[in-house]
Amino acid sequence: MKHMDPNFRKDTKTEFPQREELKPRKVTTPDGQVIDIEPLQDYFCQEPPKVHQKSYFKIVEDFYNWCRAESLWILAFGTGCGAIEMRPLMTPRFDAYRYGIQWRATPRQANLLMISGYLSVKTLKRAIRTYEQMQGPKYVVGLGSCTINGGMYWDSYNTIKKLEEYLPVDLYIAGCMPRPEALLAGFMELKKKIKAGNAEGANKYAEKFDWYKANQKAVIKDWDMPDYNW
Amino acid sequence: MMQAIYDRLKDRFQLGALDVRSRKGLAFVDLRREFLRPVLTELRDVEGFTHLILLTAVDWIEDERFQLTYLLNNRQKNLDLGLRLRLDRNLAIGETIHDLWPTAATYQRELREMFGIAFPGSPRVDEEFILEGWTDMPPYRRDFDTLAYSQQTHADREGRETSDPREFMKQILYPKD
Amino acid sequence: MFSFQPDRSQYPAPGPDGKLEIDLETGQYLKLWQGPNHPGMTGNMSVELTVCGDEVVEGKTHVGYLHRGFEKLMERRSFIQCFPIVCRICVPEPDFNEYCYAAAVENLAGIEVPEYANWMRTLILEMGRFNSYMMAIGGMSGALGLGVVGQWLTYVRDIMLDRFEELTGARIYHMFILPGGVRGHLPEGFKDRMEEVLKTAERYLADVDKVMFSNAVYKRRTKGVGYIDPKLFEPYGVTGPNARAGGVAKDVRKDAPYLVYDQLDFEVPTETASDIWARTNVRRRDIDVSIDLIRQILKKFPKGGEVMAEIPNVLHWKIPRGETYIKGESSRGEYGYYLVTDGSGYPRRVNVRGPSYTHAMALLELLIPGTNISDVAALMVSLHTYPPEIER
Amino acid sequence: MSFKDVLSPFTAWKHVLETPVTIKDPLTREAADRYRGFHKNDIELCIGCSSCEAICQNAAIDMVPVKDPKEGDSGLRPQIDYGRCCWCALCVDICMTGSLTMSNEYIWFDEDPDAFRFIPGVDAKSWDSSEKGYRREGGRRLSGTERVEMREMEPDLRIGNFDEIVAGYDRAEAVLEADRCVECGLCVATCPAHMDIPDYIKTIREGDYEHGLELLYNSNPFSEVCGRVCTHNCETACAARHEGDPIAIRWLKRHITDQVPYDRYVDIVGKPDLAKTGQKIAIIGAGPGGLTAAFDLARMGHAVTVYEEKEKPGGMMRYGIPEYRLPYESLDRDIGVIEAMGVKIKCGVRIGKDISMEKLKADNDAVVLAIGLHLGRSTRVPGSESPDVEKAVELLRRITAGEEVPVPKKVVVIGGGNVAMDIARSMARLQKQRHGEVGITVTALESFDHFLADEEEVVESREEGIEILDSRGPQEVITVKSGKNKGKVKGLRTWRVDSIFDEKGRFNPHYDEGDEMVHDGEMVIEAIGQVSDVSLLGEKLTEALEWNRGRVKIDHDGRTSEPWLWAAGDCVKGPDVINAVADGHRVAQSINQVLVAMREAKA
Amino acid sequence: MSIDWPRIGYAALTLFIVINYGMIMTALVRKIGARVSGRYGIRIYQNYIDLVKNIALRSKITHGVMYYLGPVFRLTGGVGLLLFVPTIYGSAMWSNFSFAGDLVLALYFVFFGTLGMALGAAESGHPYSAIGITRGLSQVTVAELPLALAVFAISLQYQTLNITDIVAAQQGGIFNWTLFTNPVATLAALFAFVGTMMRSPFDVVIAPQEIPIGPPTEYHSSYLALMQTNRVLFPIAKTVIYMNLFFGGATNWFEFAIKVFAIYMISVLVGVVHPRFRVEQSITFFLKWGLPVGVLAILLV
Repeated sequence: MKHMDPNFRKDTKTEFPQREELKPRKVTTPDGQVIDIEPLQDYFCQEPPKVHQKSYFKIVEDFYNWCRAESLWILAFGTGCGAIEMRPLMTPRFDAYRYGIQWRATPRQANLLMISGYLSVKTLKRAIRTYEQMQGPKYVVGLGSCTINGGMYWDSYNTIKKLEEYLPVDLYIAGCMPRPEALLAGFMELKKKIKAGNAEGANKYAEKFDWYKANQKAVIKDWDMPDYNW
Repeated sequence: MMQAIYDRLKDRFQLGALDVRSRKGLAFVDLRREFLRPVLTELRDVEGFTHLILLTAVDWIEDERFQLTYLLNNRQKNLDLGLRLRLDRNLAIGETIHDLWPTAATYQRELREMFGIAFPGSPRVDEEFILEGWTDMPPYRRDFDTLAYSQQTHADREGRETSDPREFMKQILYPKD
Repeated sequence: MFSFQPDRSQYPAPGPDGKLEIDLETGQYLKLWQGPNHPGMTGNMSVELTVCGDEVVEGKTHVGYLHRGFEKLMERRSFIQCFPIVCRICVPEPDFNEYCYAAAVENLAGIEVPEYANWMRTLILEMGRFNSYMMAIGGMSGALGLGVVGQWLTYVRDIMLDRFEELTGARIYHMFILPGGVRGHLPEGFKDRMEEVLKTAERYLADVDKVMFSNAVYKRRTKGVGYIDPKLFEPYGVTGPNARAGGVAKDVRKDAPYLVYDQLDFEVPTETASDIWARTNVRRRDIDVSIDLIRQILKKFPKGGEVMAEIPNVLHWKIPRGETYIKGESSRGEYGYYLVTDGSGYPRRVNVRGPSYTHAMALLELLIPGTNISDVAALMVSLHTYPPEIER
Repeated sequence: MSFKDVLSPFTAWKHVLETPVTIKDPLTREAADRYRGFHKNDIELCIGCSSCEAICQNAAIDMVPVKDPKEGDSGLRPQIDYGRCCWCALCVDICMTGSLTMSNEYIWFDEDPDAFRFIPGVDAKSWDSSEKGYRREGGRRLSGTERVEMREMEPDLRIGNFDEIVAGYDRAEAVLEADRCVECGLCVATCPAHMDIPDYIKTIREGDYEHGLELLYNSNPFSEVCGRVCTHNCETACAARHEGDPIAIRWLKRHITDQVPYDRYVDIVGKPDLAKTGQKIAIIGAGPGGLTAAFDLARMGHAVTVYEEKEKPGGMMRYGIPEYRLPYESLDRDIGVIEAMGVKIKCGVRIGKDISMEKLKADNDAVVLAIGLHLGRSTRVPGSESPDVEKAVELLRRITAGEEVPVPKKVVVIGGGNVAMDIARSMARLQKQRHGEVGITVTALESFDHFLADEEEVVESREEGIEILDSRGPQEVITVKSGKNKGKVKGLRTWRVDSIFDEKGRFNPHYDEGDEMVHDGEMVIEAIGQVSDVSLLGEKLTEALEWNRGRVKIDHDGRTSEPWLWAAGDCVKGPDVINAVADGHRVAQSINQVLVAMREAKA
Repeated sequence: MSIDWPRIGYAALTLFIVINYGMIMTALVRKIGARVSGRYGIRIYQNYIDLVKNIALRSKITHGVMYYLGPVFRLTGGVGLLLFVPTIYGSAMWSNFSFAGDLVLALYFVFFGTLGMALGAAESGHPYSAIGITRGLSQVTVAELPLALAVFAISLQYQTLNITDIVAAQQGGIFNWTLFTNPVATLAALFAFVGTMMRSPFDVVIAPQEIPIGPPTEYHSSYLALMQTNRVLFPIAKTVIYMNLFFGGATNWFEFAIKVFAIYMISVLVGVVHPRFRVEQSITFFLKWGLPVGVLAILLV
């Protein structure tokens, strides 16, 4: 392994300029009206996420949690290598459907975000957006070395190292890539956690929202979305 | 076969020596900048090198230059020919060949982003390609240290420490030395 | 009788440079992002579509979601340390990276690989090709909503992965072909178990032929769609099955035999229609070739022998200054490694030439305008591109 | 599109009646035999050489200290971070001992990202007992296993003379051998002088011999000598030893000294351009310990004088080691470099006789006692007082000095150490010259399993026609009881040794009296150890000094109980060149500190 | 008008029975589909858990009134469809609000849900929803054409617009079913049936690979729960109409269960083994095959 250049300093001064089309501007409509357009705010929500209370009755919450655990809808977003082991998971050999695990194509309906391996900065932005679009309670599972401590791309300029700095992670599964069996074992663990009422990632995200945002913005220079952006 | 092609072109375009060291059917040759387009055109239209395999750069930082490698393939005769072009590293402006091979535009976009080599006139060459919101120097340049950048951007997980057996043993065996 | 050809006259005429003037504020156009979290994508990439009605008038591919900077990372890893990392460049068919990288290093270091290792490498590459095609055809059927074929073929791929696991010790990233040779011998009884897998595969493929390839709806969806003019193959660097579907019978395995391909007997399947149907069909027929090749290889496999050539101590392995380009025929086309060394213990530069690079960028952008939005996914899958090898 | 195309898809429905191919219980499914799962480490076998750490391209491995390390390893064990690992198993392939392996377990999840770290073999895991998992096939492939053969003179060519036996590596051989080094550095700590072994081996690979020589002289002014006769403790610690031959560190060191022309030595070693301190140091004995101290002290700017009793400097290196192992000119070259540093060597001066200790003390700021072990020990078995019973060191000295020594046709040597081999082989050469044939028997107390002499010495001795017997305890030197030759030695009677030490570890040999042998010989040479000649100290000083089992007691820095007197080398540490060199460094360092303090006190 | 409380009670009970039946049956159908793939598939009670899970979601967002009303309309469509046709023939209890002109109302309800959905999904602002809606509307419209023609044909045949009367006319043996008395109309209706069950090859509206996932893209939590309920209710309500019109209706719950399942399976049989048509291909298909058969049915009557 080559040695690190001790004199190298990352450029911390240059700011990434905001895209032209995202800047607020005035537009004249065909009927002559002049309107203000703020692209960043027009399509998105500005309100930060809220901490949601559990049900008042414990028995109800327990029942809900049981249902949540037994109905895990995974978002079909393969962020990295790990996506390749998702397909065996949902097909005849491993058939995760029988454990109540299903695919969803849209983040709105999914409640489990699998970060399947390394996250490049570009994907991290999409993953954050996707996570924020999901509805709570929602869970994040990090797959493989890359999400734990950078994995094999520990020295890459374009991948993150610690996933929990950016998203509230409920469970990590070791492997490179974790096999489908390991994933299933992980899901069983996640189910246990949900049933016990410990999978409160969405609330954690809301509570430490500022911390998460600061971390996210520290690596994503081109932050072309509002802070909260479902 | 490669030699014959080389002999036909050598004098007209003042080519450098033919480098055939690596493997059969593959040769590299140095090329002067003003002959890039004529040589590529000739190779494509006359010599049957119709396939642009790749276009990439090598950063010879110690020589203050970039090497652009145009790798062409003659599918009929199964020959691969690499053309090496020197660029001044401080004035890295290449010549676009997207009109010869449209696919070169993609390669040139990548070179623009990753090495900071400009290709004026190449379509969408200044658009972001792979990176997003990149503000540092082009990352494939040799003086960009990816580990240093990574450590200054994403901290390592704490609690890891390693010992060098050489030093550690001395400490244990000869604590006073 | 009833055909719904899009009426182009209602769209604005292209400008002098052949490009459409697209003004989103007219409301005539809609901008759509297909991906990155979109089930119709072949991975983590996206296509920015501008649609007018159901027709796409412009498509731009966006990549970089999977960029890890391999070529940079390899510059600071020693020659042996690059070996585990290269396979990650292409997830569904990692072995090509291992082979091309190993061959490039051997080429520059002047290492002769033992015969046994060459056979083993060929076997692994063919198994990988088989798997890759399984993904491609499964993906193709999935993109058109025929989930059941995808399910079967993933199962077949899975049992092939079991063989991979048995042989190499890993499911996805095999890391078995390392510079100098391979890591081990065939396990006991491997041939029989492989034969079982091939038989199962053939049974399922027969079903796939009935359900998918002679399916009226499937034919309607794919025939004549996504046509690539064979004239475009060379300017756009189209290789592999995509070119073979247009009648160009070029295959590195045949044209410049590497490993032991010159000792194997096979034909390169071609089609002429150059549309989605033809491309998928070429792949389907190539699976048969792969199965046959695996059988041939196992039949002719050497009884025993060295798996590794003598290589220097890898911890300080230096390779003299030089450059080379090693290519092979992957399931998607010509796959190549351009390796430059400078006499140190680290590669000076590695450039990975993946076929997806040309297919998914310039070519896809050329093909998308004019297609129906429902066909974009099918078109992408039919090009059989793997995003991680585009951006590396 | 035909009617068939409409119908044939429905054939898929036949699968509805088949049993699903799903794995019923995927969580307990075992991975393949070769599967690369989580790591295991045989903690007993592991030596903590950190090759795994060096090859890991993910920086997934840390070497961490463990409790109770065993003898001879670094005390470190690899800790694996599964936040980095990619299961490529290069660490398994490179592992020098084969201790690191992989299980075929693969399930590990946790909600705490910091949990994915463990020390295989130390932190108990469920897969520790797993039999299956990745093993490298065959031997180690990623670094060589076999030592490059050292070219030697053939036995029949070398036996008749005292020419140097080994030829030394040429460049290609040396590079090949140097290439095997994994730069773990276990040898560095094992080497008493802590030579930067991996670093100078690296200079061989890179062809930068001058830098290599510089590195050698940084820690050892007797590199030529050590390149030939060093006891190479380093090679016993070498990581490569576990699954192959250890690196030929000694020969590589010699290779560096061979490659650099001698006239470049002083330039490379460099004479530090220091102001003279004006402080004076006397060193008694021009052996490796004394000269090393002299070398260091001279380079620190002190005026150093070395007093040597014998005619030439070198001590035991000259008078104890035969020429076929260490040519005198090599020694002279090393000493030449030392002298070039400004060290004055006065030969033929015996302290206590020519100059008194008191005077030395008065004239100098510090005195170093490095008198070596020049007196042989006796077995004191019956008959050992006979004039035909010689002591090995004495005999060796006489051979070196060119004195005439008796060379009978049959000689018996008592002892199993390197000195025994040296005298045996020297005598063998003389016998060959004188009588044309070799007749030497070596009787050693130790068994071959625990032999003291180097293996190659034993092998070479045998090649030269010397008979070596192990586990023989000398009982009596048989002399001729009557007749013309009365009193002359005619052989040695030995018993077989059952054990040498008692259960408390004290020397207390037990013999099997039934197994008796008589070895014929007209001369018996005792090579069972040496002692110092401390008579030069004088009575007063001898009493003032503290002693430890017959040797001057010193602290870690080599200081005796007298503040002006240091002691170094064989006379305090036992016979070993490299130990003496290490001692020399330590003493020099310590003296310098004291002298600097003195200077500062004055100023 | 007096409120007929028992009738409302029975209607509610019908609804309850049908929803539960649908929950189980759709899960069973999915399991059958999974078998074709070679796997076990979801658990038979999975639909219930999913439903509760969605209701139990803590956060929800809304895009406006229509966004909220979309699923409500859709469910209303399903409920209305079910409640205005006789579920069990000859039973006063399970005939619900069947009346003289119920056939027309039923056809209206078939569209009603889609329209409501269109409004709601359009409000959600997601471009994929919009695309899905345009596709959905055009496809459903064309796909229902053969049904309309078939219904027209059989209302001519039986000279009534009352479903109960149509069922009554089919009693007395299997060969009295419209299936046998008017196979062409049945065939035309089956085109429509397969075309509107949101299964391949006519599911491009919700195709995940193309427009993930069409109209419901933005729907989640309780909204989605409403839609899920509708998704089990609506197809069964539709199947009930087909059962009544063409397959002789059901005289008891057991017969109901069997027949609905069998008819439902027709779309599954086709759906599992086919890829999907593009929207204009579906339209072409219905115009080319469905419409002529429908016209033929009328002509034959």
